[in-house]
Amino acid sequence: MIPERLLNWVVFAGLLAVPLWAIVADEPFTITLVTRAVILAIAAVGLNIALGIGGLVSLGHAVFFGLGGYAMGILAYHAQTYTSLDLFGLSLAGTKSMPIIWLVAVVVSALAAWVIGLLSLRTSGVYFIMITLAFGQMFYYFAISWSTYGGEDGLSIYVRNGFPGLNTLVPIQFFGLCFALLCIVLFLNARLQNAPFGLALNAARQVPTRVETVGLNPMRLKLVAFVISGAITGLAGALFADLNRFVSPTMFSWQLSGELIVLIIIGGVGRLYGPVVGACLFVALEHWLGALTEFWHVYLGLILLVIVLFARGGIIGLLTGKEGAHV
Amino acid sequence: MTLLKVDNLTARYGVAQVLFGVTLDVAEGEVVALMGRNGMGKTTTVKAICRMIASEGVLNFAGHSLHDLPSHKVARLGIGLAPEGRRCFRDLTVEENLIAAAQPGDWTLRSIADLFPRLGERHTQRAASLSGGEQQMLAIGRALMTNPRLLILDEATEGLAPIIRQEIWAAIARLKQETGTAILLIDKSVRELAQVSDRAVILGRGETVWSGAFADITPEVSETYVGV
Amino acid sequence: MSTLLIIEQVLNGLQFGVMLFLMAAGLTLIFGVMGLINLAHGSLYMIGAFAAAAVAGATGSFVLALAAALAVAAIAGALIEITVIRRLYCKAHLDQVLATFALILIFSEGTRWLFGSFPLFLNIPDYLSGPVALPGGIQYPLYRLTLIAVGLLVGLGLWALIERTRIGIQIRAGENDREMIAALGVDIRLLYTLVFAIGAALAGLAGALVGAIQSVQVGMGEPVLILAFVVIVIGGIGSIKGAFIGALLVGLTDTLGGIFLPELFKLFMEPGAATQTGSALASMAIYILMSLVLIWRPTGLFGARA
Amino acid sequence: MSEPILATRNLRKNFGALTATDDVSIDLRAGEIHAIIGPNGAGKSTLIAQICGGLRPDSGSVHLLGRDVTADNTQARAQAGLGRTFQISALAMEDSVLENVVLGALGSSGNPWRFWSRALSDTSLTAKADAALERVGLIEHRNTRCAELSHGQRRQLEVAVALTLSPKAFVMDEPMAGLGAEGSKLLTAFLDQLRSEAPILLVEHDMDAVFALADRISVLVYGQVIATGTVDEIRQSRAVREAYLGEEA
Amino acid sequence: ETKIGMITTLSGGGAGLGIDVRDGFMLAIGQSGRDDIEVVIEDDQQKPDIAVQLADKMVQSERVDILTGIIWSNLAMAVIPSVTAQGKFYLSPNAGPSALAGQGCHQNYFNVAWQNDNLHEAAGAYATSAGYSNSFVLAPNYPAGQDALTGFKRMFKGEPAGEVYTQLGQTDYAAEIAQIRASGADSVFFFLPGGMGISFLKQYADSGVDLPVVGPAFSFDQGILQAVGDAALGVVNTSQWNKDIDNPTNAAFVESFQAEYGRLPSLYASQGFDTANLILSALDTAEVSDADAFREALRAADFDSTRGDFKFGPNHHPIQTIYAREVIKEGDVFTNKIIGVALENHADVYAADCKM
Ligand SMILES: Nc1ncnc2c1ncn2[C@@H]1O[C@H](COP(=O)(O)OP(=O)(O)OP(=O)(O)O)[C@@H](O)[C@H]1O
Ligand SMILES: Nc1ncnc2c1ncn2[C@@H]1O[C@H](COP(=O)(O)OP(=O)(O)OP(=O)(O)O)[C@@H](O)[C@H]1O
Ligand SMILES: [Mg+2]
Ligand SMILES: [Mg+2]
Repeated sequence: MIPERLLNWVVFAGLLAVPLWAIVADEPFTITLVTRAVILAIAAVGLNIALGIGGLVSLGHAVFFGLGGYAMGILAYHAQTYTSLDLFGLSLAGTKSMPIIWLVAVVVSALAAWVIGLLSLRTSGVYFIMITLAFGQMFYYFAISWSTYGGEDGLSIYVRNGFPGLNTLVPIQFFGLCFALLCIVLFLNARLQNAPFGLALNAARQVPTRVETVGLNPMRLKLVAFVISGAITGLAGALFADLNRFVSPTMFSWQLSGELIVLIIIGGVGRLYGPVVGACLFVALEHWLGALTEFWHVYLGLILLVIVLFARGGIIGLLTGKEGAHV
Repeated sequence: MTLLKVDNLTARYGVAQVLFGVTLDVAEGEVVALMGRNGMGKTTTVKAICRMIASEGVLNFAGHSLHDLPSHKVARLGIGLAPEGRRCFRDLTVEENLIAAAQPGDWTLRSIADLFPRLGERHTQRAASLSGGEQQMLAIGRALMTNPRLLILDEATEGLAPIIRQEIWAAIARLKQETGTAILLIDKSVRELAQVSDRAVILGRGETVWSGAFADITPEVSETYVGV
Repeated sequence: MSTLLIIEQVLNGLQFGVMLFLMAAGLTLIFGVMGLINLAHGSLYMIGAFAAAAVAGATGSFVLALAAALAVAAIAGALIEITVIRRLYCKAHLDQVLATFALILIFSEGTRWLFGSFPLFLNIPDYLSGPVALPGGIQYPLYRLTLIAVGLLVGLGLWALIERTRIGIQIRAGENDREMIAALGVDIRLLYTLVFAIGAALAGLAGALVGAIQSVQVGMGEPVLILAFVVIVIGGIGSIKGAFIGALLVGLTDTLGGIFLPELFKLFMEPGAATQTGSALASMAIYILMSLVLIWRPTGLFGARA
Repeated sequence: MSEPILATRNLRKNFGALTATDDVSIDLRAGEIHAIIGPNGAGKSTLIAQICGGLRPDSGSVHLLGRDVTADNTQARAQAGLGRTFQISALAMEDSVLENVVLGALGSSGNPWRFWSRALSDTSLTAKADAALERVGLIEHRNTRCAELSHGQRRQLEVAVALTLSPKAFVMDEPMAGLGAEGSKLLTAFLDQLRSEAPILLVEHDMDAVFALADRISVLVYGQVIATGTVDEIRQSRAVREAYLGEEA
Repeated sequence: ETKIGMITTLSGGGAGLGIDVRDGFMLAIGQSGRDDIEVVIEDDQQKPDIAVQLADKMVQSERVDILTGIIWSNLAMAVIPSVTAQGKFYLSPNAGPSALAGQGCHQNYFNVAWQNDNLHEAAGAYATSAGYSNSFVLAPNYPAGQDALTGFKRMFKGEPAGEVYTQLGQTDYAAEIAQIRASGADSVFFFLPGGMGISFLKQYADSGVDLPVVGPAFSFDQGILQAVGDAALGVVNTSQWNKDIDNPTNAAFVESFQAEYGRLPSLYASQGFDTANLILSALDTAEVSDADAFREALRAADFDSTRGDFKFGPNHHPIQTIYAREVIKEGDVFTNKIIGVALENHADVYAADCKM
């Protein structure tokens, strides 16, 4: 059995080593693939704060992923067409600067998470899953029929947005940027999990009544967790859109929300590195199995089944021999 | 005749071993008290008997080795359990709780209602909204409705008003006399156990440390192993 | 818009509701009563439709096709219960989500592997096809009336099974505390396999019946899955009555929303844009309905637990 | 006599046709243990839920330190100084014993909005938590996962969490339930000391403990207080014997 | 050695179309007998982000020269602008979104199928010529659906009796059919691709409403027709191809496709086949590495198309004849028969906006 800390370092080192190898071997696509895994991992780390610690199984996190994506899409679209974005009578210019786009993505997602959380947190359990799904579907259908920004066709951005001092079109540089953000997000998550807030949130998931009787408000704890979670997933959405230089309503789809959950479960719910391991494994499977056979979904399904049935606590649980961070 | 025979029973939760050799038997029509301090393994022993957790050692009931049987078959052999912490079916009504696993026999909805009039009044109330004591009554009633040969009551009087406890002890005495049902009792009140128990088995740290006729429990034994 | 048309559309909404209920019936049992999140419900629905299409193609008999749908879906249900689902009852909802998501992948691509990538043919039998005249001069397809009848029968049967039989009580008890009901002498494993098979069979039946007026193809189960969850959650988990009323509400909202919202927007927008905006809103209508219901009553209309 | 720390005035709560608490007015004064006893289903837990804020009374009011807190929620009342233990343990089962108690300390500090520092290295929290564990005798189980505690140990932990709140008044719903004979004895002794820190409103069916501890006893039957008095008065009351005590005592 | 990357849909509900395109394409490559062409095929799962990722892979890792294969407009919009910007050639065997035909056109982007509006325009023209004056029109509420209705109305001289946008993925059309019945229309035009069309047609046939129906070929394609069955019989649909178009290339294509795959070719298969042959014809005269020459060779479109004459307009979209077909039953098999020409040598309206 491997200690979890060691395993985390191995994953971390692997994430760095693979792209470096890819440069040497001149396999730029591998870098793109790892970048994709890193971005999905950021999104899932975000979700894991709500889901893993707060017990909020949100089947609507694609909302934030999509909002982040559209924040990037819309801002870059206006910048690239030299049109202005009219918002409540305000006329704003678009931008192709990543930091600004990220900021907008985070703020917009956090706001949306606050509103959705406020409404959804009245419910719990399966009802929470379904009400978040409902919000996801609303955004999805809205995006499909919102013809200003391409409707179901989505929006294409011809050139990746810029970051001061970097050439983001070079795969390894964009990777580095995403990787740095993943590190920040993981560090944040680690601190938060062990901080008083994390402790209280963790208890609010298990026994909300107890949390109330010690004078804390479990709803507010969960809401804050949901907002933080949504904001991080929103940031990932902006990155994802930049990776593809494209946004479309599929970023809002419930399948995407589901996929984020799946990533977390594969890796290990509530584990710091669970989403990272899950995302890497999922992207790798998707890539390698797809090349093997046309009916690769069958094999993917079988592998996932084996993981749920035999790897209690996800891959990390399996490797560390500890069944649960909790659950 | 021995109905339940447990010998050198061991059990673990995950990696932590909890039972190290529990030995106890219950004869037909006998009331046996299972005693011991908190956390000594009383409930674990009961769970092992009911096959709710895996265990090793001898575990025989009415001539069958329980190790080969799944939980529900054990119950069908005639072991009725009122578990620690009640575990009523929250979303079922009182009546549904009672008939969910009922087996034909002397105990019927009517006789349960006679034993616990409060339950009788609340037939259609959801178990989750019952008071703590009412839930306890329901758990006992539910076990009785399976008309068992061996009734196991794990802290079955916890949270009951004294007057009801007295009724339950009386009912247990009646049960023993009239139907010959054997009973394995876990309860914290040594005084009350004394009223009905024939024998006692005392656990300490997962093994049987004393057993014998209830009357033979000396103050020293009681002080050492039960704490009073 | 004439009154007659409005009546007809309300009828359509109710009809769609009953159809939704039929599609959700199996899930009501598995998710609503047993408490298992079964994302593979849509796959069982698809399996039923494919089995029916295959048998109808080979024998030409619709009745045999339905029988095949029931049997194949029930067997598939029992099989996955024994091999996979059984290990999930005691686990968190999340594991159920992942495992049944994996089952969707396996079933969808497995079906495509067996039957190819093109939609299959399954049609209404002659004796049920064509419209009949209802009082008031409404022409209504006979087959849809048949669907309503079957939906109502299934609903009644389910309700009786769950609320009025001891098996129903035991299933519900198992959902509350599986270990305990077993310790009281109920073979809950067998019972759950049985119930899961029944739920699967109902899904298969719905797939076959509804498949006859829709397209039998890989992926047909996914929209059904979401709708069925919406229906059950609106009604309140564990309540058959709730699921039924939820289904009618969703059916009415969806049908009437699709028709009246564009009309409504035409009152103050130019027609083209109104149609687009109206139908955009209409496609969100059931989700808006669901969130309103849940905000108002966090455990659905008739649900008691979370 | 001093102003009561905690008081209810004419509390009434109906569940449909059933009146679970009917015009209940009781009070709790500094330094005392006031026991509430009564048959099962008499409305004791319902009363406690109204005092602590889990249930809203249909009419009547609750006063803490002379202030009307009827409109406050659970959390506000906890902050105002109410320390509660549950009839059925409500603990974070996956967390360690220490984490459960630190939660209490965190609650009494009133500020969970710290996202950066480590909760378990914050000595202001852990010192308080350890002190509470020490007092209930769980200190050697400090790092045990709560799920691995026996029933009795969980009851002790319930009390420990309430201790960390340093409340102005304790409200305890059957703290002895599930404790072994020895455990009850120890807890009884413990509560006996505790009353000097803050008075205790004690719901309990363990008559040995109640008679040993209570300064006053109120008897609740069918939602109504039928008697309030000292141990001896209650023991001798015929009505109480019929409704509750039986031949005991 | 030329490397062609094909990104198409090979799994999930839409797989039938991708498989047909692939099979048609590979048939032509096989028949060419050239062994210096490598085709890399990948499944996009009908998801735009996967398609983009695959395009990156094709360009960065596989280093293909030409890309093709995408079925759906939204995936095309995600992939094409960025690959053409990177200097690769993209030949569309199916999707033809208007954004890429007008202002967004690109010198390296060729559409071998049609501009999205074409078949709908043809349906409008056919409806007019058939004497319909108030068609009821419906399509799903997404860009392709909105384009469809716009396209139809562009060529339709009458006044629509009603205009309805359905939900994307809708399966029950009772309400729309009731509206059609009440609308007093003399005909119905619908664009409901895939399973939506199957459901609509079956339910329409069962409803007792017997107005004539017109639609683009997508709901009457060879792969789908068998699933619709009798309900489709007699429906008129518009297509730039049919298996009975009388030219030797087409006859040979139909025969060899059937021999190779054991089924009748579909519209999509013909488009895949034509795309491959276009590439082959260009390779005969130029190297891909010489982009300008190769582009000229493609633009010349000097190949034998299954549709007969084939030429590109200024925006690299086909100028072609679109036929009206009727669904018939040949023995046990449902198929289409050409009943007339809907639009002769038709070009799309966006060409004017294209500045290459
Ligand atoms: N689920 C579990 N996982 C791990 N350890 C457990 C678990 N349940 C109980 N234990 C441990 O097993 C031991 C025996 O517990 P058990 O519940 O059998 O005691 P008990 O004698 O019934 O005590 P009590 O009188 O408090 O109910 C205890 O030390 C407890 O900490
Ligand atoms: N939500 C509810 N709906 C209906 N009846 C309820 C509800 N909650 C409690 N009751 C009833 O109210 C009465 C009072 O319940 P309460 O829990 O206060 O009793 P208690 O005095 O604490 O009893 P015990 O000593 O058994 O714990 C009981 O008869 C109970 O069944
Ligand atoms: Mg115990
Ligand atoms: Mg109580």
